[in-house]
Amino acid sequence: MGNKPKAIQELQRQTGVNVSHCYQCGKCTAGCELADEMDYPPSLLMHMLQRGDESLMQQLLHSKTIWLCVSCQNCVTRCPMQIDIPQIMDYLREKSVRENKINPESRDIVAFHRAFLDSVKFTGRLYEIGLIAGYKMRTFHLIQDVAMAPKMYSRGKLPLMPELVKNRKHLSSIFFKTKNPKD
Amino acid sequence: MSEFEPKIVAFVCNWCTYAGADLTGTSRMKYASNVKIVRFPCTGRIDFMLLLKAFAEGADGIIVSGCHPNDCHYTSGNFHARRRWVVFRGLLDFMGIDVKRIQFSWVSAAEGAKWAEIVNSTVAAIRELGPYIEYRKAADYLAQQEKEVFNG
Amino acid sequence: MDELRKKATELLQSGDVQMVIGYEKGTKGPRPCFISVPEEAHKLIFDEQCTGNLAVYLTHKDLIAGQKVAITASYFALRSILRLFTENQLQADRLVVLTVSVDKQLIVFTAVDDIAAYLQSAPVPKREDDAALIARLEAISREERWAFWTEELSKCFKCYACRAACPMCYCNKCIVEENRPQWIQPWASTLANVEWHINRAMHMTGRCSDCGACGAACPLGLPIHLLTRRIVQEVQENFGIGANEAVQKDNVLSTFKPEDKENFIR
Amino acid sequence: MSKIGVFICHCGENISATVDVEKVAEEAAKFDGVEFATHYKYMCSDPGQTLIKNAIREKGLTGVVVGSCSPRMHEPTFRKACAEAGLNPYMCEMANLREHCSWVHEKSEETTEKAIVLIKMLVEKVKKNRSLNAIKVPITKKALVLGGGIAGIQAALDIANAGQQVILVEKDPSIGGHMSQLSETFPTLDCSQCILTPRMVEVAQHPNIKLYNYAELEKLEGFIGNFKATIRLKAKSVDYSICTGCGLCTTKCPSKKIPSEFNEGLGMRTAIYTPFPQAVPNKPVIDRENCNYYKKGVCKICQKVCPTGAIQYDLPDELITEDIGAIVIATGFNVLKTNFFPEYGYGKYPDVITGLQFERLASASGPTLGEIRRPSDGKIPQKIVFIACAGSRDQAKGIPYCSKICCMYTAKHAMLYQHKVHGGESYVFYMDIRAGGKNYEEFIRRAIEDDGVNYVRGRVARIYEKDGKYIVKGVDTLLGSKQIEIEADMVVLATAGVANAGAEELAQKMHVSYDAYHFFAEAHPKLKPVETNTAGIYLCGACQAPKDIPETVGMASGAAAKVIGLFSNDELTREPLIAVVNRCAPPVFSTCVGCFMCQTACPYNAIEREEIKSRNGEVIKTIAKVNPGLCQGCGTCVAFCRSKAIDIQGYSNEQMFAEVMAMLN
Amino acid sequence: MIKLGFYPGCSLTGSSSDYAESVLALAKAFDLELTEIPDWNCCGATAAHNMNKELALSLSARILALAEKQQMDEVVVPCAACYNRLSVTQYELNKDADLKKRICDIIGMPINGNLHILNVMQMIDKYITGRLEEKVTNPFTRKVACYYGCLLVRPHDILKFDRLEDPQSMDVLMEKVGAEPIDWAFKTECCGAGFSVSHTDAVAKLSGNIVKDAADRGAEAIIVACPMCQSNLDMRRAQINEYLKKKTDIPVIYITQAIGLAVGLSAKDVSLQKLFVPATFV
Repeated sequence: MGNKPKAIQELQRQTGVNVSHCYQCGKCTAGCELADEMDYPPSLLMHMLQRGDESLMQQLLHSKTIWLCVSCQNCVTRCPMQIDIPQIMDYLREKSVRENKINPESRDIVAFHRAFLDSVKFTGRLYEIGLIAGYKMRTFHLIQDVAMAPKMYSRGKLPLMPELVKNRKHLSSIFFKTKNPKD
Repeated sequence: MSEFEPKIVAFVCNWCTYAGADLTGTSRMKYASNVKIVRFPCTGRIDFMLLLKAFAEGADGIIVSGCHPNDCHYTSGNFHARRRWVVFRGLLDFMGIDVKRIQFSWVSAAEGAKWAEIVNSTVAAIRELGPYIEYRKAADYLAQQEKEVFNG
Repeated sequence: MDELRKKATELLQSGDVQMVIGYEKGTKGPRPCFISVPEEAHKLIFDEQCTGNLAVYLTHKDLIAGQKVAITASYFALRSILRLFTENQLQADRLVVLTVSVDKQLIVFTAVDDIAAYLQSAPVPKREDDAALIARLEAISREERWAFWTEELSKCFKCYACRAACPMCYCNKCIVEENRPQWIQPWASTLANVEWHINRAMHMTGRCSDCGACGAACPLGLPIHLLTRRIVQEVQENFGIGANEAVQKDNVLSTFKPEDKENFIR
Repeated sequence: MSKIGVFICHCGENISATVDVEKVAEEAAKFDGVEFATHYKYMCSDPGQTLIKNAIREKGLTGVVVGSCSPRMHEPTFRKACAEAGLNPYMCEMANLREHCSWVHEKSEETTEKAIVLIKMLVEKVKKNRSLNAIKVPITKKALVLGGGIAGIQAALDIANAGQQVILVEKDPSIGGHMSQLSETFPTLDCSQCILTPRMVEVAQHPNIKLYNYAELEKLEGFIGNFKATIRLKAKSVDYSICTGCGLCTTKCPSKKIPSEFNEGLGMRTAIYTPFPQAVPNKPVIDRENCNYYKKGVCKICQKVCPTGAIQYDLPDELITEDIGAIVIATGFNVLKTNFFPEYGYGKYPDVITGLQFERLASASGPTLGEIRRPSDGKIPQKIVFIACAGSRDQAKGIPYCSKICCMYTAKHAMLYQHKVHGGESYVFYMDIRAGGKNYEEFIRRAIEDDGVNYVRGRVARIYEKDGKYIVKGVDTLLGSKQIEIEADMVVLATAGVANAGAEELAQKMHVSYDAYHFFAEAHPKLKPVETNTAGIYLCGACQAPKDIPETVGMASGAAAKVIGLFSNDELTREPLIAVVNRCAPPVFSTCVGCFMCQTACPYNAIEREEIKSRNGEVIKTIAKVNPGLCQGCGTCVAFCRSKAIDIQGYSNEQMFAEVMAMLN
Repeated sequence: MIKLGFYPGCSLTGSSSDYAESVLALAKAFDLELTEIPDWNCCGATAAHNMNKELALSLSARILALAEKQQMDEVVVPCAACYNRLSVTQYELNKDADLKKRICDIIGMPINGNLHILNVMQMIDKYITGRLEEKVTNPFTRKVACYYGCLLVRPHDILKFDRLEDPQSMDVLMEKVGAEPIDWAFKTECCGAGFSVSHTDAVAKLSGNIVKDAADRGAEAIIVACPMCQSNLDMRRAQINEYLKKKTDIPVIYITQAIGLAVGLSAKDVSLQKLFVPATFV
């Protein structure tokens, strides 16, 4: 670990993943559901981390890849070196948020995550109408899925009132204590 | 206490652990230099008196290591040794001698990494326990007697 | 008891043996006696006071001097005798072993195996006081145990009465006399004493009859017999070999089972 | 008063880089009894040894301590040097300053300190050393070769041709091993059977070779030059002394649906069978698991049809013992089966096969007579995918090592496919191409350049079946990690080479060590590749690690040479590092009290009874006596003997005691 | 009456109420009593661990702590996502004492980390299988494609549930209730999960491939055990059909619904009417 770039050392400390373990067999990419949409498929991402220079790290923080990863674990499940790529993705996403480097094209995804968490923050549970509303406010996809809502409602799949956690103080304290500066 | 560097004696068999320790070397793995190895043909050869002597002469910890069961170069030396250690440990503990200071292990010729791990963990453990003066006190008394005898 | 005396007289008269090793009345309790003429056989006694382990005399070459002998053996002495047979130190045709059972029956053993059988059937004499002391030592902390033993053993002045009293200590050169190398310093001092007693105990593994003669013989009354006792326990607990069994086996430490305990080995 | 010489080796930089060798020598010179201490770049080199020899002569040294590498490496070297200078070789000891010091610690005061102490320990030890003379033991000039594959065959023939007796033990009904299963061999593409079969026949006919097929080693006792091997001859149910090998029984046997091991399950065999037409010996055995008679108690057809009445159902296993002087282990390896691979369908896809299965398809003697056809439907695959490193270099699957042979045979497979299926399309997914070897790289290039095999750099994530095709989801890492999907008709996995099942058990039977993957361990990775660390037992071929044929054959001849060398002497000199019972003046004679408990402790029954008699012949005392031929010097008796009557030369109580004292004071 | 802890998770109180209802109905039919963890909160799902690991752990940790507080030994978690988050959280906390301490401080509650977290299959396996076959009155005689999704079986060395690829546990259960599970290729391929709303095209594509393979191989229903999978494969069918350029009408049924029906519960009991793509054959 000694002579590796700071950023990579940090990554290893946080995730426990030693990027040098990767020997670029590409099995992760081969099995990745969304690799073809990614700007840097998993194995390429690993190699960029191995090269370790700052500009490559920046490219990754700005990448779509990190937001396209669905954490389905195909990669780590099959990786011959048992490299926990999803962990790395989580780490890079968090770093990207903290450093305000979210790829414009991925704003929707991030927006959804934020809306989701807000909903949880305020109600303690996911309140789907709230979520969708929140998401739309953030993305201005105002008409998206309007067709679906009635269907869901008619099937009792869309309660109009949120279910609330009684001890919401507790939750907000959790959110407060774990607050991510840039969030 | 953090300054304290324990003296550790390792009694190992020639065929497994000594070779294993050689492998540690050839693979350039690092471990604490507190440990010095005494080479025996087999764990079966290791006389319990040597362990007592080691403590008396200033060892703070002892490692006894040989071939895994069934792997003994001499078929069964390690099995005999194992029985000897069972009884010996029981007796020492009954007499209040600190058996935590004796680490028994099986390290094969292929387990260079395990040897490094055993050494380092033992060194750490003994560092925790501190120097084994308790036992040597009795020894110092012996040393004095010697002087008296020699100086007539 | 009369039976015993009768038998002894017989043996001596018939010349089956030239000496009977037994107990006689002493000022404080029974003491060993060596009877070589029938007329003296009446001195012989045998009761539960007779605990001293007479087997120790069987390996005294000067005393036995090639004679055929008979011995009145206590329970523990019988164990020792068995062991001495296992270790090739006795010849069945030159020894008559007698004992008196709890129900006061004289028993004359005709074969070594009978001794083993008898030991299985007869009750093992209890020694609660020792058990209690061992329990107490196990209860206290290791440091306290060390303090206890160093305190006790610092008193030992290496008179080797313990060794002399033990039927198993028949080596013609004891480790304490070994000087190449000098394993144990000859003079009495705490550590040398500790080392000596550890050796004594270890050398008894699987051989000790647990008679306690060593402790009884100690002029300072040090509880050194607890050490051998502990060994007997260790063997029982770890290898499932009882004292009666052990004395007949080759040797607990020269044999093994692949599945022996090793939870303390990494 | 001893005069010890201390010689510190730099080992180039290996020691001097972290240990201050000058200082060590300097300090050593101050130890009492040390007459002379120096250091030199390479002690093991010729000038280094001369340095020692001269010192011995000029300074009249009584003992030598060499501080260098592990004694397991050079003890013989330096002891020999001493002997040449007239010093008893056993007055020379080595301190392990390299493996146990300079290589495992950083450069520092402490490290040098430790080195000094290590030297001191050995100086004190050597002071207590005694001059010893090598022991001579007779050699049984008969070799046991375990395994009848190409390795075993080569070793057996070499030894036999040198005029020595050989016993060849093969667990299967026929010798030949994996090589007999192969089609063509790289890099020459000559037919495996064609080059192997003559050798197999030679073995069968060789006057110096006794072949036990369908047999296994049961038990091994003794030591170099004097082993006693118990061999289990598994019941063949056929009396070979009468059987003519006409094969009638095998044609008439009703249970015909048993997957043939020889064809890797791609073909069937009968219950009474010879594994393949060219089998040696070419006589059948009955596989009792699958024989109707043994299962149901009825049938006996083979017995009825046998013209010579050779079938005997009640023949039991037979145990025979042989006196053996040396052993060659050539038990070979195996390859993973497809069911080892979750992502490739757990072996549920019939047309996803192993490389060894492909060999059978490509082999003229195989189930398809050499045509490449799908096991499932016999169709000729138009598109085929080869996957290298299937299991190999895969930590997650517990096989981090490279199986070495796959790159080459995969190229060969692709080549054969292209030769046999015109217009066929072949892909090879690889991670690296490892083609080190004479004409190997050229061979790979031929596959790519002349035969148009598509090499794709990347691993395959998964395979699944869809409409009779196999969807191979791979990647091309050289196209910026681009996914590629191939609809293949057949997939061949170059599955990892692994140790044979039971290798560990066999190793324990013979007390040779083995590595973490249960391959047998050589005595030294570089300088003793065919020795095990048990004297008299050698190894060759893929039982030590995956290997190709030339390497295996070379190693086999190497092992054979060792055996022949050993047999070239009538007796063998053994290190005198053995136990002895002390003797002393009457009336004691020995401190041994004759309890003979040591007898039960000795693993080699080396302890005998010795009667000390008076002049008029009566027994005064019976004491233990160690048979120097049998004692292997483990020293268990020494630690066990309470009266210290037994001691072991070279590791005596005094020596060990001195070492410990020196370390701590 | 066997009492078990119960963590419905958010979707089961909303978009996947049918799952909740069928789970409870089934449990009732086999007299298991499922007690909700009082005042439970959202596990944080993908959003949390994508954005903020500490938050993700804390949210799940609170749930674990609450359950432990109720002396619950086993908790049934029908939602694969929640099941995954809770299991992973407990594993990570047990693995790293310092982390555990940090998280416990954040949520201000202690955690032992010895909770048994059961997914639906495990619940059925442990408390129902024995009595399942005899109870089957209305065998579910259909060709089904059992779809596990990614979260149910991965990471394998943490969840230790079923096998790495081509899992079997659902297939085995469905066989028991008379169904004919097909061997197909997309059992554990991801459906797009969290992207349901934010990246619908991806979902359409991934789920599309899944639906297509199941349909192509003649499955009459896709059996699931995860609300996200269900909503993606079911509610997103419009987009899926668009992507596939053909109308697929294969229903996506919760395993609890299928088994419920088989043991004689009514379509209503298991809320079958709530499917977007109706199970016409029932």
